[in-house]
Amino acid sequence: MAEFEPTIVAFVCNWCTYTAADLAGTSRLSYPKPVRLIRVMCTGMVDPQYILKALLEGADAVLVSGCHPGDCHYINGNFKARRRIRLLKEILSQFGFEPERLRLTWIGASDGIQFAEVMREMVSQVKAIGPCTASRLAA
Amino acid sequence: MNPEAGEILVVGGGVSGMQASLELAETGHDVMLVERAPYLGGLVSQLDHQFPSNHCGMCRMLPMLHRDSGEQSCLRKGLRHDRIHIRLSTDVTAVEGEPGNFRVSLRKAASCVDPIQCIGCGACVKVCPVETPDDFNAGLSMRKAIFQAAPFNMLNSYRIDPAACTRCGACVSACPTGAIHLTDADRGAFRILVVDDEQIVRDSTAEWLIEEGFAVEKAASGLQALDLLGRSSYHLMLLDIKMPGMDGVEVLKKAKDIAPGITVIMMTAYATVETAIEAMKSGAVEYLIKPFDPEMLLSMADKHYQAFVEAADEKITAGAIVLTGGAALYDPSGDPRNTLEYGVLPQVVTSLEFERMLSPAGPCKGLLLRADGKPVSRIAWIQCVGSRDLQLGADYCSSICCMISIKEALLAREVSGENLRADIFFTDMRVCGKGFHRYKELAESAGHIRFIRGRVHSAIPEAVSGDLQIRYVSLSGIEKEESYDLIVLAIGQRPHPDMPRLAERYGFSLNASGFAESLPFSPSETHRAGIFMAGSFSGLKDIRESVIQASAAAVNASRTMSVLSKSFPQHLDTKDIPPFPDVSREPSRVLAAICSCDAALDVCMDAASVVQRLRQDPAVQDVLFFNHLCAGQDRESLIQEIRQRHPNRLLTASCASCADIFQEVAVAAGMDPRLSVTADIRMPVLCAMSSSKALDTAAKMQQCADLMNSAISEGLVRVKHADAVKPSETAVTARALVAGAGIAGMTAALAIADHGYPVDVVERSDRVGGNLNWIHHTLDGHDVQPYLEEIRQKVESHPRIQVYTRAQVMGVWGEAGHFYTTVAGPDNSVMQFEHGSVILATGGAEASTSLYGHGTNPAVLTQKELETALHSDALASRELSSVVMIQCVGSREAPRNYCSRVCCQTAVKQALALKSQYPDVRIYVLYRDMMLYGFSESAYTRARREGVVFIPYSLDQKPEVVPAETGACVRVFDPVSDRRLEIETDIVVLATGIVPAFTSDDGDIFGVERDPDRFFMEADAKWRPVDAMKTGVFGCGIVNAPLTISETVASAQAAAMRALRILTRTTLASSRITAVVRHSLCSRCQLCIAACPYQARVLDTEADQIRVNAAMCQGCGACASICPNSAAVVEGFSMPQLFEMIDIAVQ
Amino acid sequence: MSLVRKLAIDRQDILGTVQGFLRSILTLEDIAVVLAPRRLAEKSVVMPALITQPDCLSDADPLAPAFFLNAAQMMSRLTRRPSGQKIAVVLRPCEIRAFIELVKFKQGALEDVLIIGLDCLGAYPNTVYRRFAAADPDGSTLRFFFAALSGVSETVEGMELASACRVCEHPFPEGADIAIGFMGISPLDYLLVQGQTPKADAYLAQVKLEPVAIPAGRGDAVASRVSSRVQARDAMISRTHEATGTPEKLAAYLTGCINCYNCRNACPICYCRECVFCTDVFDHEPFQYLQKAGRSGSLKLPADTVLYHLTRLVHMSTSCVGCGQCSNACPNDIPVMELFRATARYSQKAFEYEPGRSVAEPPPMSVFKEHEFADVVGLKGKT
Amino acid sequence: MKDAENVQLAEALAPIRDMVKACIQCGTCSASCPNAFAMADTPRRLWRMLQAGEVQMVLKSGSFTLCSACYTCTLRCPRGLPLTDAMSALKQVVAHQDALRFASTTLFYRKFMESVRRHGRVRETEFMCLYLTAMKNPLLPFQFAPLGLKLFSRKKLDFRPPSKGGDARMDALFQKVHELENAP
Repeated sequence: MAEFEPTIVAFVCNWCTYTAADLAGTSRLSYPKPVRLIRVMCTGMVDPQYILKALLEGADAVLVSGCHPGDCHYINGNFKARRRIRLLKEILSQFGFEPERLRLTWIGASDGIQFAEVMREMVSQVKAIGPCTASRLAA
Repeated sequence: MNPEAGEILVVGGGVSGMQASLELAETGHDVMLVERAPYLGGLVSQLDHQFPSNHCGMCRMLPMLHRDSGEQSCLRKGLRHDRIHIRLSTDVTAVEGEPGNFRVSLRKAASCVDPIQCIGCGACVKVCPVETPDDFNAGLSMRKAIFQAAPFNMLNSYRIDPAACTRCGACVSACPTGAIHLTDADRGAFRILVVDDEQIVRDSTAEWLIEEGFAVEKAASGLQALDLLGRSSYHLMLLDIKMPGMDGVEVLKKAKDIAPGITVIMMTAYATVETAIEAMKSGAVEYLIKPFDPEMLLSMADKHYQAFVEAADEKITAGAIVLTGGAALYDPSGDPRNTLEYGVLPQVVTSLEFERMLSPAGPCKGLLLRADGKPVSRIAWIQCVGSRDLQLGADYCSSICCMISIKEALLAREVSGENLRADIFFTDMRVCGKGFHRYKELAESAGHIRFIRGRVHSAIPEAVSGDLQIRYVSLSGIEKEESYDLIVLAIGQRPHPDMPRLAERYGFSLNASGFAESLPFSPSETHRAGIFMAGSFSGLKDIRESVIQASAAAVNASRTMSVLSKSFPQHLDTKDIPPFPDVSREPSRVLAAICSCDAALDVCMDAASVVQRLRQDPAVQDVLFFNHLCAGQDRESLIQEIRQRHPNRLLTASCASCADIFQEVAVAAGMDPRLSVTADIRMPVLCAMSSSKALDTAAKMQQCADLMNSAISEGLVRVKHADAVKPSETAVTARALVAGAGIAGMTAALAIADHGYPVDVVERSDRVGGNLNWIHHTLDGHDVQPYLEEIRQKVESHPRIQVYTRAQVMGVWGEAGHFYTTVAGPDNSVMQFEHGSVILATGGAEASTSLYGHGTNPAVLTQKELETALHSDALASRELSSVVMIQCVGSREAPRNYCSRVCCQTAVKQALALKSQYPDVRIYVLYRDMMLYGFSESAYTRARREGVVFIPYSLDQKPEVVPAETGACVRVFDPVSDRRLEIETDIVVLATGIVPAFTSDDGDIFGVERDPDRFFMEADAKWRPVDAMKTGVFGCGIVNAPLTISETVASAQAAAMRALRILTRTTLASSRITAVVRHSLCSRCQLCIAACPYQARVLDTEADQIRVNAAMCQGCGACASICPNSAAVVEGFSMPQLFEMIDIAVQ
Repeated sequence: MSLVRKLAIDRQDILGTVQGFLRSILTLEDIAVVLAPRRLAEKSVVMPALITQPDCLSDADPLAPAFFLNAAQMMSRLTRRPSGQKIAVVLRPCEIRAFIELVKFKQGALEDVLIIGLDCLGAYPNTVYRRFAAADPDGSTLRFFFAALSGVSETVEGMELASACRVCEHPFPEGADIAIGFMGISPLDYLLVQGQTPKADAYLAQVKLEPVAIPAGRGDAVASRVSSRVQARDAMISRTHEATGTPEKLAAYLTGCINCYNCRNACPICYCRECVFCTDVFDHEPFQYLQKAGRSGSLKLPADTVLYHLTRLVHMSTSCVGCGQCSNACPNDIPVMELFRATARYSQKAFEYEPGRSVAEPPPMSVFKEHEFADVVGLKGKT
Repeated sequence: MKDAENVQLAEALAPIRDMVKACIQCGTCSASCPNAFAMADTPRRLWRMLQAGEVQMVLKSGSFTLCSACYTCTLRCPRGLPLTDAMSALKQVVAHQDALRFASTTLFYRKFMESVRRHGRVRETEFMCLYLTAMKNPLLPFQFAPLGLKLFSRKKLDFRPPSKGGDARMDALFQKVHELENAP
């Protein structure tokens, strides 16, 4: 049987993390490519429904990543995102979703390395806990 | 406007250049932005983190109104704006003409790599044999001769460093797409044909030329030469006259028919000189008499090569020029003394190198390790390396190093942890900018960061531990030794080595230290009319100051154009957008056009699967493939296809940088450009190509195809849901309000009025001029009163400026572009106005004090009182034998915990004035840190030479002033002599600092918050220093922060520039990514109003609707995600769109 | 604490006494109307009614164990825009808390409202109540009252109270302007009337009532009822966790969901005019359904049921007051209340938020602090 | 101290004060000085005293006598001040002052030069005899005895009388210096 390749959906903010992802791409840092980037203007615009939908429809984990505190292009969108993630984590954990399945990180524009590292680490963490069964529930 | 000609030329693409360009572009000017490096951002692109957030925030420089005129992305990736033409790797080679009509030549350095062809696979880097220090990493790491210049650049294609490249050609053969052309570089691009029947002449001539780098081909006969000329092009032909068969003259004539532009030099023996001269009539330019020596030949070839290069230069005309070339940094290794052994000891680094070490994208990947691998746990920063050093001819302070060191210490703590010991060795901590003092206190309170007063001379490596040992004496004279893992040298500024040449080229003058000199009272103006400057060109500046000065330079450049042409900037939004058919009710019919970038992408594109994926969606009408969609035939045929097939939406898949072109294509084909989306399929290729080494080529190709497919599908989702809703608009009232008629208010008013817009200036007191009314001269010795008089007259006689004295702004309602303002005039009169933008310039005043007996002891004066006394002869009658000045009275400690920036300069100014009036007077200045930043340091040196005694005191041992029979007695502990001094003095002068004239009521009136020190709170300390959080309101002068006169002028001009960005538009319209409200769904819960960081949402109680000010909205989506039922929607990021994106992602 | 007053009970007729009190409120000069549960012509139904005629108050029955809808929704309709008139309203504690939440969401206003709350003995599920009241509608309320007041069990006459009421740890009207209490008063010959806000005091000053000390037994009665409820709640929560602790279990739990959205219609907190699930956002293209079915081999319809409930948990669990109307409304008897309360317990605790506690407390998602929840950020945290 | 004396001293020190007026008290000199450990007042403090016109304190301190004229401070001073020159100027002032406090220092110096003058180089034995005699302290020679013996054992001391002395070849030179020093 083929090795489990997790599907990771990453909502990345247009400013910092997206730049870091580009940087990771262009500076030849290898990171697992099954990671699917969805660019949003700000992590503060990530509706919890997006995360839920991703997890229910096939993502094995979701990453939300934006600018460091104080660095948000929109001043404080990242703080709002942090609260939302906090709530989602609370709710998801009630239903047995492992904490590894939802992550929030701050990755600055120059942090291509960190982006690649986060991706690698996330893939290995998710590999360890196995696929998310939620997507099969729709069947 | 001719797109080839920048209306205004900006030279230098650092922060200042970008800011100036953006300001000008946003007020309707076309800008040519020229940068010598292959990337924008200048020095700041090498620094990841800045005070005060210790992160970046550069993107906040981007326009917030009409955002679609530029690219909305991290500025480190690059800058794109409709009106900014960017020339990278380009130099200005010639400037002539006058304001309004400068003729400028631009020369682009060859990159040797075709950016379209390059897919970034990096095969070239692997084979390149040359290693050379990487400038971007301050030389801390090595790179190849073919390299990516900056890690962030948007396309980031490779380029060749001509200085390092050995022309071995390994990369050329390694490149899978044939993107590398080594011959492009320099002389290799100059093709010479040598025609001679004598082999020895032919060969040796060719050999000499080839050795010099020219591209040479040979022909043994006239016929062969003509054949070659018919097949390829040459720039120069060296043509022998006497040849068998066809002679040179005949060849010349025929050659001129085949290639009329070719330059021909005849080679002739002495006997046939006559013939050669004859040949000149047929179009030869010169002749060489054989035998000739190589020098002769080469100088002639070089002359024509230079002409060829110059002919290839881009020629533009510019009405005004803004110079933002920056400064160089001091290189300690270039100093023969180099006592700190920089460049010898690896543990000694410069502050710039340290920034690169901290950068995750830098050579150390953001980890701080010693050369021996041990973690760095002790770092010393040594200030003033190359600054304040008369032995190095540096009688100046570099202004920014103190803050950089504090920042670096804090960042190092983030990297190395709380236990890092960070020591900053300083002479004066010049934390005299806005918020600096608090930042320093933050660093102190964080613990482990020590500020040590002492200058460190040298470092001694310890053989065993590898530590660096330094020796210093404490202020009280105790000798101490400390060991460190790393020593960071806070290197100072140096003028760029090219400065003298630049000064000559542009006609500006240099100051004594070799930096560009500005006009008195106007830091952004050079001595040459029409040429302005910003940033570190006139001495190192931090980002805030650079941004302010760049805006000031921009307003002056723009004003030059307005005044010269008597016409004002074109309104940006007058350009007519033709009406497009309304397709909002039709189901989406998408035409997808996929470009292979000249076949560069063919290697990794799976066309069949692209078609299959797209066809799944019934919205896709057609899928077409092109080879070079962005230009020429393909571009035209796409237009034709659109016209024939009538799609209502266009999806193009290509390089992101072509997006603009396809918008134009859409318009040309009669489609609304808002219904055209470009999917970037270059980035996926870059990413896949660079993916893990474990993957084989086939797997990489597969990955590449997958990623491309995803990108195209995403693009499809975007375009399918794209909406051509007519943007909502606010009409702009083209009139400005300026509150305060001090120098800031008057300067701002003049800058706006000179652009043709009426300005109302409201002044509380009964006369204009503010603090300048009592200041007589500056530290530089410039007379203030004539200057004030000149400005006052200009303001009072300006037909577009109305000044209301004894008046006060009572209310400002409304929003950017349209404020309703109420002004209370004298005698209870009330005036109503409408304004497009509002500038707050209410200034500030010297703080009053009762400390040290001021108010009770007549011998105790404030600096302002001294200034008045000095000029009113009140002192003249007195004999002064001793004066004591006390700095920081009530300043830099709670509750006024900030530095007022100007007091130390004032003290030195007064001390020098007193010394010239009373040569024998003894003057003591009691200080905490002497804030003589920049070139004012030289005045400090002068004051010391004049014998003024400066005594440092600390907060826990403040001076005491005791009344005496005549004058007073000042007791102070002098740590240097380690004892208490008692100074009998005639007068005591207190520097009490500045308090802003800005009450909380004023804050409410203008909708502006106050900072912790009660000054105007700007939207962003660094990147938007004169903007209020509330769009359309600006603050300048000392209501914003304590400033000198010329700094005030710059900030006022900057505020005017910002205001003009609104006033120059007839309407403020929404951008593509803007939030809208679906009123039928909205429950008016108003969560979105609270969530909006830009106050762009209000509840319209009359209509019972949430209203979005589309111009103020930035599209961040905070509203959309807090709205439970997607009644708040961000265009381009609607929930159905995102859901489809997720579907694609999890497929 | 303001003055506590004594409302004497006339001949054991507690209901009549309450009606009398309401009448005295309605006759106050600036109270235009009283909104109170009223027994309707169909005697086994009790619904909120706007009463302007004092006479009509004789049908008011705030003590009936009937809870057909959460009247906070009605209060939202009555106060969303100013009417210019003052309304006195009798609400259950959970209705009060829901209304306070709605006020925070700008779906209502407290300014022109005088909230009267009573100690709450709970209510039957709708279908059960109709059976309970069928025989003797007029006497059923007091029958229930005395049985429930004395009984420790949550079962009266063999019929179980609504599950929400059995686990309700807030049976006292903390957020009311005027609180009417009866628990812990022995012998029960008067009711406690307590003004809990300055506004209430102003009105009560006009109603002639004797001051009284809070009887000694009340504190214990309150505490013991709360503690038994807390116990029941915690047991319910752990049962629910057991039943929903994995994605599979959750799906099984919700398997009967037909996307009728009754639960959200009945929910007093779900204030959206139109639920996002009813908008075009979920109006998928036919090919999308087919694509999805194609991908996984089978697609349960209606789709998005788990997403619906999880979304609703995100949207309102922090504000959930546990009134149980969702369960009441479910046609397929999904224990929705249990699911929501079990989740709400933790989502509310995460933000130290208690819905309905104070109108000054902003909903957790509408605010943030610069320094908080550092553990949520990064890949190390296990939360 | 009498005022007149103070004024005279201040005048004498004025040119030295000018040398160090531009000092910013950065402390580079003091951290660099190899003899700073032995000084009661570091060089930086001396400059500060000069700046503040505390002439008596400067003399009282006397730390400048410990300057070995290695020029390190001058080399390193970021203000480019002639610090070693200032030190030696201070020494000269006290030499002229003939102050009692500096008797031994100046005596040592004078006897040293006397020996040089006589022989064109210093003759240690003679020089020490001159110095010790002039110090008029009978116990002093004994303090130096151990050092003397050590030097003698290593043949560093020559007790023989100078073979030829007093040919006054150096006199003219010294005379000229004297004239220069006393020139107005």
